[in-house]
Amino acid sequence: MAMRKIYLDNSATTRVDDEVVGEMLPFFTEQFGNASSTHQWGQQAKQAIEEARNQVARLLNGTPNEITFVSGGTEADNLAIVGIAEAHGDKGRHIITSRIEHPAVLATCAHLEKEGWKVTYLPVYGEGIVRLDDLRKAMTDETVLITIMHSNNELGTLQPIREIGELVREQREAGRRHLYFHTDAVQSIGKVDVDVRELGVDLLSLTAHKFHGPKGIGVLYVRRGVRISPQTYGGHHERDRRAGTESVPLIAGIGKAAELARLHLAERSGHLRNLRDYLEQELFRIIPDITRNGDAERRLPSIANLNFDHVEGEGLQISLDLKGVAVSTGSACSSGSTEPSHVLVAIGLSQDTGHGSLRFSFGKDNTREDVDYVLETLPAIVGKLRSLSPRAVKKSKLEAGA
Amino acid sequence: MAMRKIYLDNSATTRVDDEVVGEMLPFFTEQFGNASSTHQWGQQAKQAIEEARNQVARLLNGTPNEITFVSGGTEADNLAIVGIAEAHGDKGRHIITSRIEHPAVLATCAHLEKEGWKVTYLPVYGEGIVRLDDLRKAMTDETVLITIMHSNNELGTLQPIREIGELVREQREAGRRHLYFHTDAVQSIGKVDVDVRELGVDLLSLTAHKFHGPKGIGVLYVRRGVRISPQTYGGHHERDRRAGTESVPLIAGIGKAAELARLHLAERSGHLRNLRDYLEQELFRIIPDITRNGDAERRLPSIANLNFDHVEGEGLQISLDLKGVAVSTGSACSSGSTEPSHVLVAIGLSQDTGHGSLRFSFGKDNTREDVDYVLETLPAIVGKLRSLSPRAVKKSKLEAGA
Amino acid sequence: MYSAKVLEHLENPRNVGEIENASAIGKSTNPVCGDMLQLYLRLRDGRIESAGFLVQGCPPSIAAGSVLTELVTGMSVEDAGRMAPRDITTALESLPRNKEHCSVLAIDALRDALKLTP
Amino acid sequence: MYSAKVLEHLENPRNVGEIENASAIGKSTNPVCGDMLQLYLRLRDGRIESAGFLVQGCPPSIAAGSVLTELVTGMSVEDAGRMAPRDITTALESLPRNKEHCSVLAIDALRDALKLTP
Ligand SMILES: Cc1ncc(COP(=O)(O)O)c(C=O)c1O
Ligand SMILES: Cc1ncc(COP(=O)(O)O)c(C=O)c1O
Ligand code: FES
Ligand code: FES
Repeated sequence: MAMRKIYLDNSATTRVDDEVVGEMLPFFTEQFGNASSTHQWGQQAKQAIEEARNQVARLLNGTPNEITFVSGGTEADNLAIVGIAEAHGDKGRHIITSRIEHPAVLATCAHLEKEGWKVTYLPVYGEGIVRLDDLRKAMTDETVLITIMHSNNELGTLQPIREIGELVREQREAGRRHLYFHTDAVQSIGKVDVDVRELGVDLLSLTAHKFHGPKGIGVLYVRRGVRISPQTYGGHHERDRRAGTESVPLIAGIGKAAELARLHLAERSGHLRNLRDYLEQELFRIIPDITRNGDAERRLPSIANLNFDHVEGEGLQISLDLKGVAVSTGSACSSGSTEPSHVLVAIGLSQDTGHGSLRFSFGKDNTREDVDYVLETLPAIVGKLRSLSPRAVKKSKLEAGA
Repeated sequence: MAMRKIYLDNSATTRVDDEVVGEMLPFFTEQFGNASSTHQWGQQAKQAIEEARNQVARLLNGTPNEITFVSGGTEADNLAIVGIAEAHGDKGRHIITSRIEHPAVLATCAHLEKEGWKVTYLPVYGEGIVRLDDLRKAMTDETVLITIMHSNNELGTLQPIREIGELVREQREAGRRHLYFHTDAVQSIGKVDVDVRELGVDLLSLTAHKFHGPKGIGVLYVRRGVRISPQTYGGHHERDRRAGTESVPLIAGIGKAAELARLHLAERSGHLRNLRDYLEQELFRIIPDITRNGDAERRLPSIANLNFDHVEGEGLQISLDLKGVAVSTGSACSSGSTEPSHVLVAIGLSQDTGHGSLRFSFGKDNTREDVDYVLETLPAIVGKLRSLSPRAVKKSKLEAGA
Repeated sequence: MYSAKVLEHLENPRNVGEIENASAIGKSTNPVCGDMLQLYLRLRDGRIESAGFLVQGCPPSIAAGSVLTELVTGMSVEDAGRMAPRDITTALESLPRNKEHCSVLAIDALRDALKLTP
Repeated sequence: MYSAKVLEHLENPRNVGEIENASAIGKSTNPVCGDMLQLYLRLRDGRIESAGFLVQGCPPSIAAGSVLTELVTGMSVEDAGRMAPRDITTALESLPRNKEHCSVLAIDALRDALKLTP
């Protein structure tokens, strides 16, 4: 069998769509103006940016002036959290988040803790989902910001954002005027519907490279009327929210990617679910001692996070890589570390079992043949690594003896 | 005469080199991995980043681990200034800069002033250049950072960076250990030699889009051993100096642009100077009442900033735009404002004369024919606007009477 | 950024210059931007027979002066006295928000010429 | 990231499993990452006649165990007692900086088997 190349790590990043590349290209060499310039080159650039802003607004069901372009999901999360903290810290200094947020949120919260903020990290239990009751109990008159991700990047678990949005609305009506709600929707875009009005969020982060757009461009949605403190100082770009010459090609790219994500949502979502469910079903059938991490229902259609008893995830991942298959253990950000992922620890996996987890994440370009190849390849790999494992060997001896 | 399109606003931004585009393209659709991933897609991405880091290090005569990729010149300036301020503010809270810095520096300093820092803004006199004596006098035991641009974006004037570097070295040896020196070299790259060792700087900013690379990517050079506080929180990218998934295509692009800038420096620099000098010489010959803004010698080869008495720069600029020629009044960042540029005010132009200035900025793709077209077009435009101008009319009447 | 009309007046300003034997002269200056406009009118039988202008200012102020001279030519002094910045903006199709004050510059000169309080 | 040698041992680990009639058994665990390695040796006339290993750990720890069994087979017990983590790293060409401790895991098991203080 010839060596294939199969990319099943679409939660880490995705291939840029050819249509998106086509949209970007003219802005490198033809319409290369600076959007702040008043001549024709500048005006072309500006127009491209405003068109992209419209496309993103439509994807989210927001309005164009609620869209701020930034350099990616990390900057969007930072700007949302520190931007609210600085603008409204006089009303209280408490933030509520969860234990399974992305490092872009957790490290920002940790930074604010050093500056005297109090941060509550909500538990997520075995299912990997925060509970409204916990959130309700955590809220105080000091709470200025709730930041809970729309879906988790390792497990794919969907958080109850709409319900939290309602709770926030109630609290505001009950007098807690200075309560803001941010969600990191980086993983959800293009996989499930994300509608800022329906969710009732004040701020929302996304990044193009997770939905077939380019790396280096993201968006912070800020609901009309919500004030944040800018975190970069310079020219008057992005209505004074984010200084720096706009990357016109990348912005044109995220605009196009947003349009495609909106137009093809149902179809892509169904395709991802089919592939993911097929993989899980067959793996459960042919490899013993596998468990699923996180809730089986309330999750993205694109992610399967599975635990293989008695083996180490990295050995599986590298062995698959040698067969041409890209998957990940934990998130890309924490790779190279020897600690199990904070997300797997949060759902109660021990250091030992947490190390045996793999994340398969599907993208629109994957096929059923890709899954078939994994199904042919993976059992032998698991078998080999288990034959090395003291615990697995002991277990199989016991079973043979029984 | 057919309408031509002539771009003479290369200090605002430049056309991306075709070779640079070629270098970026594979990273959108083929080698599209996340550099943090441990599989082959990730390793390819990582390798591309390290190669680009080498290319930039070579351009600056630094080492690769002194290079941090950021989203542009504005972020580089912000990170340098706030990064030093936060890391070393316990040693003193005084910054020295100049009156003609880019808004990315000035607005950041203004932000720190609000947080209790003292900032000295050095004057630049008619020549548009800071004086060492003023700097020497401004330094105190409280001074933690000197940030002076390498060349000014409106006038092109070169600041005495090497001399300041020496002064800083002397001061350090004399006991002022916590004095750091940053320069914004955004405008200089590709036009004059920029060598961090020779200049004696601790930090240096640059951005790709000013030297035929893409918008949205820049570099902060940080000398080995200099500690700065990161300004974004998240994953462990860029040796913990700048969190966020790296934009591999843009980084490959800035690497290539840096290599080309290094290889073609002498040739491009000579070409720019020829065109610029030809334009100035001829304009001075054929249009009366023009003056040059800033020093005639100590400046970039690429910029001509000229003042046309009794007319308004915007009228000139828009009229040229209607003839297909892109130039600017002031910097792109401040366009649309009715105030004369802070740089022209700093060199002593009155509000009135300051409004009559145009910046022509050349790039490697400009030709002698471009200049000829301007020489054919501009006199009639100036003549028409002067025929409208009360002061110019009065003056010519007086002259006719004399 | 600017309307086609503004650009057209910038390229071909009408009625440029002082008028010989002007019956009324008006001046205005905007202290913020420093732009200034001078308007010359020749009046006969309560009508504006001809108009001329000079300006040192931004493109909208040039277009405003130019279009003003067109508008007022042939107009009764009384009607001219009722003109407002809006009329200039409309005649120019539109002005960017931060350039609306340029139409005021032209109207101020007109009112000054007609000795009306601005 | 990993050397070709590490990857090769990961794909084809040598001497996998317990050894029948092992004369010495060594175990080691790294408390930080939780990885553990077991080494089985059959000794005869002061030499290591054969070796086997089991491991639950990262790729370098698998490669380290595998290459260790190769290296020590045929070696005198005395020479084996002098082996150090460096020998493993060298035999594997190289290890990433943050994975150098995985070679220690293998040597610790060897020293445990030979009853040397680690
Ligand atoms: C949930 C989540 N938030 C934020 C980010 C950070 O976005 P970016 O990679 O654009 O910095 C990521 C991915 O890296 C993510 O998965
Ligand atoms: C001198 C100078 N510094 C900083 C910048 C900002 O760089 P960027 O446009 O990449 O944000 C510019 C140009 O815009 C500049 O000319
Ligand atoms: S900018 Fe002042 S009149 Fe136009
Ligand atoms: S990571 Fe612990 S032994 Fe390799």
